[in-house]
Amino acid sequence: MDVRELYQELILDHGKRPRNFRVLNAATHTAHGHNPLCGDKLVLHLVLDDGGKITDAAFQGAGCAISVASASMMTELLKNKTRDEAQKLFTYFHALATGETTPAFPLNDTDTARLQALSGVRNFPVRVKCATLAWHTLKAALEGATTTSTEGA
Amino acid sequence: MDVRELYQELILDHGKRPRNFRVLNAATHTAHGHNPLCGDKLVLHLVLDDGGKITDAAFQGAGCAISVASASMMTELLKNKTRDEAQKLFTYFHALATGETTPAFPLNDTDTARLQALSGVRNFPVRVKCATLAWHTLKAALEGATTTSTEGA
Amino acid sequence: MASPVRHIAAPLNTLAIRRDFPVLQQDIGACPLVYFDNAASSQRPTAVLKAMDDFYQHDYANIHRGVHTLSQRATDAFEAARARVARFLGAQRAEEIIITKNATEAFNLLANSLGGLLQQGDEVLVSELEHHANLVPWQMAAQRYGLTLQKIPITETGTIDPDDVRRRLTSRTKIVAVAHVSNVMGTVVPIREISQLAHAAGAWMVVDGAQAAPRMAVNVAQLGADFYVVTGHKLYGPSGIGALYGRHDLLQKMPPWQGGGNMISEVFFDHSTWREPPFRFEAGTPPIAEAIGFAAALDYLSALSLDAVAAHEDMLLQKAEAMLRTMSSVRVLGAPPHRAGILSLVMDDIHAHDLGTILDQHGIAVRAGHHCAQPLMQRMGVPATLRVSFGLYNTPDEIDVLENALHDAKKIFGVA
Amino acid sequence: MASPVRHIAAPLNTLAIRRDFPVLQQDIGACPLVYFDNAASSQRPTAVLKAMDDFYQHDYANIHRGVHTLSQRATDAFEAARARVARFLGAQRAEEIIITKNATEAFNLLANSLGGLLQQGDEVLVSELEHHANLVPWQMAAQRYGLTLQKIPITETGTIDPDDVRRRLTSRTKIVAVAHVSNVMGTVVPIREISQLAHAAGAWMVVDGAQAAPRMAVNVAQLGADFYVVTGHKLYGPSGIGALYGRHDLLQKMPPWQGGGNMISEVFFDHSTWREPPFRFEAGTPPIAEAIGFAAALDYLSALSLDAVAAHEDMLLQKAEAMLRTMSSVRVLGAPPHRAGILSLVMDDIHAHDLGTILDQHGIAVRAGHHCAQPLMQRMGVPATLRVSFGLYNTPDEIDVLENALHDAKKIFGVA
Ligand SMILES: Cc1ncc(COP(=O)(O)O)c(C=O)c1O
Ligand SMILES: Cc1ncc(COP(=O)(O)O)c(C=O)c1O
Repeated sequence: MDVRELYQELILDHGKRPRNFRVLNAATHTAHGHNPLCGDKLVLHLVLDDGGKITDAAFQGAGCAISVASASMMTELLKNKTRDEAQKLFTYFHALATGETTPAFPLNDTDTARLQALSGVRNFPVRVKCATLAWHTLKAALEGATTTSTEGA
Repeated sequence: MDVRELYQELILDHGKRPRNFRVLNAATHTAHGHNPLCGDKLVLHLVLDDGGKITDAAFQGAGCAISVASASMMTELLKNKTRDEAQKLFTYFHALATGETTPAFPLNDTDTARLQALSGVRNFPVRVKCATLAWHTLKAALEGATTTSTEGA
Repeated sequence: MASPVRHIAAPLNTLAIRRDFPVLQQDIGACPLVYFDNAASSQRPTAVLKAMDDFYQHDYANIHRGVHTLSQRATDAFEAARARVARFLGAQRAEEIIITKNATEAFNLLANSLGGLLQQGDEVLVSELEHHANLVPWQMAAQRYGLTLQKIPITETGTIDPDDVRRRLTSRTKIVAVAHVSNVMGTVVPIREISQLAHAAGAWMVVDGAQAAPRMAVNVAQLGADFYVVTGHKLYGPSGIGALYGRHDLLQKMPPWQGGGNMISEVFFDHSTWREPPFRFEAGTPPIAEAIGFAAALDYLSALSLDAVAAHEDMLLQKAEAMLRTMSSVRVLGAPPHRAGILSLVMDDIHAHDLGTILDQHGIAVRAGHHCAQPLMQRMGVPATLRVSFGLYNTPDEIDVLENALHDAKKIFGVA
Repeated sequence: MASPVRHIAAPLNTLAIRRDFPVLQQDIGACPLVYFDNAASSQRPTAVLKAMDDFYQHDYANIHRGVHTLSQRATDAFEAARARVARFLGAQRAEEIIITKNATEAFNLLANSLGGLLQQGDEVLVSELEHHANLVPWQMAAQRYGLTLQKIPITETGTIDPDDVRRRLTSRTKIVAVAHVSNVMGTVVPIREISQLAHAAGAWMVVDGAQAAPRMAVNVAQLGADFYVVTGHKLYGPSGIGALYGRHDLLQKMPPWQGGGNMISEVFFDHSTWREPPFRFEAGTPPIAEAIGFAAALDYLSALSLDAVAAHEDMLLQKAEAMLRTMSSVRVLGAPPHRAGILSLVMDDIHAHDLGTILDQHGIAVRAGHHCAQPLMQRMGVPATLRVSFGLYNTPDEIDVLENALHDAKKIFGVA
C-alpha cells in the first residue's frame, strides 16, 4: 500500500489547517477523547438545538495528521445533521475505516469525498484508531458521556 | 551409577534402625535442621563437657534413608571427639560428599567405612543435601545457632 | 478409582503423538525415559517450538501497536493468542484473559487486586488441598487487608464436599478459592456445585485450573468460575507464561496490581490513571513469543480433543491403580469419586525420595516430596509422597516399567 | 553529541553478525528491513533460539531439584543461567540475582518489598526521565506505605546533574531510583557520582539498566548500584524474562512480595515461613527455558565484547547525529554530554506517528510515541517523538536509508 494513498491532499490540508478548531462556549455536548497508546487527545464540542439537530461542532486537541484531519472533517460533516443521522454516520464511518462492508448511507459528493479520503487508513490497520478517535468521541458526546478512549474500540 | 552403590547395606541398616535416635535432656547444644526443598527435618542434641569434648550425641527427625543414616552415623562418629575435631570432621565430610578432594583427616577403620558408605551420594548430586543436612545442623549447633537449613549450603 | 465419566472420543494414537516430542526419545542411563512428571511440567511438541522459532525469525518486535510492520504483526499475533486462550477456556471475550508469567502470578494478582476490594473482616474460604500458589497469596492478602482465611477441610476420600462448603459460607465470605484438580491426588473437585453455593452466598469463585486444563475440556461459564487460572508449561506450552480468566464486569472493578508501561492511560510525575482490562493488569513487556507458543500448544491439544486426552489418562490411571492395588506395602493417597491423571503413593519403609532415586535409575521421572501442598501433607500425615502424573504421550507399557521399578525398590530395601 | 569515551575493541563485523539474525533478512513491502527499534526490543541470534530448542528437546523439566535426571539437568542449567547473569553484571554471587519476567516486575518487587522496609514520610527520589516502569511502581508504593516521591529534574541538555541530586537528598531520602541510560534520549546518566551521594546520605541506589546493559559493559560494584534491573528481550535474549541484581545483605532483609511455591520454607494453613534470597523472591515456576536463552544471549554479547558494541553504536550515533544536524525542520531531543545508542527527534509540522508510518514504508522500524516516559514528554513539551535506537547489527548504510525516508516525509508533507 503506498503511503501516498493515506496522505492525500485533502487529509494533509485538514491536518495542517483543521477547520472548526476552536472552543465552543455555547456547547450543549462536550466529550474528551484519548488514545492511551499514542497519547492523542481531543475535546469535541457540539451545539444541538431543541429538535436534536447539530447546529455547530468544533474541536481542539493534539494528534497526528490523520486524527486531526478526521476530527476536522467530521465537524464539517456534522453540521445540520440530526442526532440520529450523526449516529448513523458514526456506524458508517467505523465500518468504512475498519474495512468492513459499509451500510448504505446517503451522502452528498463533498461528504463522500471526505470520508473516502479518510478511509485510506483501512490499509494501515495500526492507524485506524487515529482516524476513529474523533468519531468515538462523537459517540460518547451524543450518549452523554464526558470521556472516552479508543481502548477496545 | 548404580543405585546400589548409594543404598549400601550399612546405609540401609542405619536408615532403618537409626542409632542414637532419642531426646537428650542433658544436651548442652541443640539445633534444628531443615531442608525446605524436600521437607526433611531433624533435631540434633549434643552434650559437651567443660573441656569441649562431645560426650553424647543424639537426634530425632524424619527423612529419607540417606538423611537418617547420615545423622545416625554422624552421632556415632561424634562421640568423644573434641569440638575442634568435630568441626574438622564436618569439613572433611562436606568435601567427601560433594566430591571435592578431601583434606587429610585421621580416622579409624570403622569411621572410614561409615563415611565411605555415605560418600556414595557424590554420584547423586540431588541427594547430597540429604546426606549433609545432619552435618550442617552439627555445624550450627557447635556455633551456637539453634536452626539451620540447607539453603545455599 | 478413576473417572466415572465416559468420554466419547477416538483413542489417542500415542505412537504418532510421541514422534511430536523429541525429548521423549532419549535414554536415562541405560533405560528409555518414562516421563511421569507431567503435573510438575509437561513436555512440548515440536509444533510449539516451531511456532516460537518462526515468530522470532519473521515477526518478532515489541507489541503495543508500534507503528511499524513487525510491531503490528507481533501485536496481532499476541492478541490472537489471547483470543485463543479465551476460546480454550470458553470465555465470552478476549478481554477477559490476562496474560501472566505463570499460575502463581495470577493468584498474587487476584489476592492483591480482588483482595483490595474486600472489607476488613471479610472471609476467604480456601480448601485444604490447595497448591501453595492458591494459599500463600491469600495468607499475605489476609495480613495486608485484615481478611480472615477459612479452611475447607477435605473428606476422608480426599475430595471436597459441597455440603461442607455450604456450612462454612457466611455473610462475610467474599471469595471461595479451590483447585479444579488436586495436584497431589488428582481429585476432580465438584466446582460447579461449589460455585453455585458460593454465588448464592454472594461470594466470588476463584478456580485453580493449573492441573485441570491439561486433562479435561474446561468451560468457565459452565463451571461458574468467576476467575480461572492456568499455566502454560503444564499445558504443553512454553515456560514463562500463564493466564488468568476473569469475568469482565469484575475485572473492570479491580484496581491494578503492578505498575509500569502499557497498563497506564496517563502518567504524571505524582500520579497515574489506568487503562481498561486486560491491559491494566499487564505491566511491562509481556511474554510475547511465549504467547505465540502457548496458542500453538492449545491448538495441538484441541486438535487431539481434550475429551480424548481425558479418556487416555483415565485409561492409564485405571491400569496404574489396578497394578498398585496388587502390590503390598504400597498405599495410594485418597480415593476420591473422580480422579484425573495424577496419583500419589507412599510405601512402607521406603521414603519417597529414596523411591524417586531408584525410579530414576529405571528411567522413570516422577516427583517426590510435598508437591507444594504442605497443608495437605500435614492432613494426610505423610512427610512426602511419590507422585505419578500422566500426559497425553504416556503409554500403558510405561506402567509396566513402573511396576518393575517399584519391585526393584522393594528388593533393595528388603521390603515385603 | 555521542560518547566522549573511547573504546578499545575490534570493530564489529556486522556482515557476519547479521547472518546470525535471520529476522533481519526480510523485506518490508518492497524495502529491506532496517530495524531501528532496538530500545523497544532487540532481535535474537539463532544461538539463542537454538539454546532454547536444545534445552526443550533434551533437558526440559520443572526445576527446584526434583529427584529425577531431567529435573536435575534443568535445575543445573537454570542455576548456571543465574550465575551467568551475575557474571554479566559483575555481581559477587549468583544469589544476588533474582529472575523476573521483565524489568517492570523487578521494579514492582522493589517498590513493594524494599518500600515495605521504609517508614511513613520517607522519601524516594526519582528522576524526571524515567520509564514508567521505574516511576509508577514507586507512585503505588508511596500510596501504600505513605512515602513521598521527589522529582530529580533533568538539565537543559537532558541529563541529570549530580549536584542537583545532592541538594535534593535529605535525611528522609531512603531510595534514589534512576535510569542508567534514558530510553528516550539515550542519555548516559552519571550513576557512579549519584550513587556516591546517595550512599553518603544513607539512601539505597536503584538503577534501571534496561537500556544500558545492551549497550555498555556494566559492573554493579563499580557503579555503586544496590539494585540493578535488566530485561532479556532488550539484551538479544528471549521475551518473558528479566533480572534484578540486589546486594546480598539487602535482599536478606527484604520481605517476600509474591507468595506461592518455591519461595516458602514451611507452609501451614494460616501462615508460612520463607526461604533465603533469591528463592524468596521467585514464586512459582520461573521462566526456565527463557533463562537458558538469556544466558546464551549474554554469551553472544560477551563474545562480541560490550566495549565493541558500545563503540559500534557510538559510531552509528555520530553518523546519525551529523546527518540530522544538516536537515532542516528536524530537532533532536536533548544534547547530553554522553549518549548511547538511542536518540529521539521531532519534526516541524509532521507528527511522530505520521513520520513513523512513512518510515515503515521505507522498511524502517522505529517507535513513535511517548515511549512510556510521559513525564519526560511533558517536560520537553512534545506530545510524542520518533525514536531511533541502534543494535549491534545495524550498519552505517542504514542511516542513509533513514535520511532518504525523512526527506520523503518532508516531501509528502510539503515541509521545507
Ligand atoms: C529504561 C527502561 N526501563 C524499563 C523498561 C521496561 O522493560 P520491560 O517492558 O521489559 O519490563 C524499558 C523498556 O520498555 C526501558 O526502556
Ligand atoms: C494446582 C496447581 N496450582 C498452581 C501451580 C503453580 O503453577 P506455576 O508454578 O506455573 O505458577 C501448580 C503447579 O506447580 C499446580 O499444580
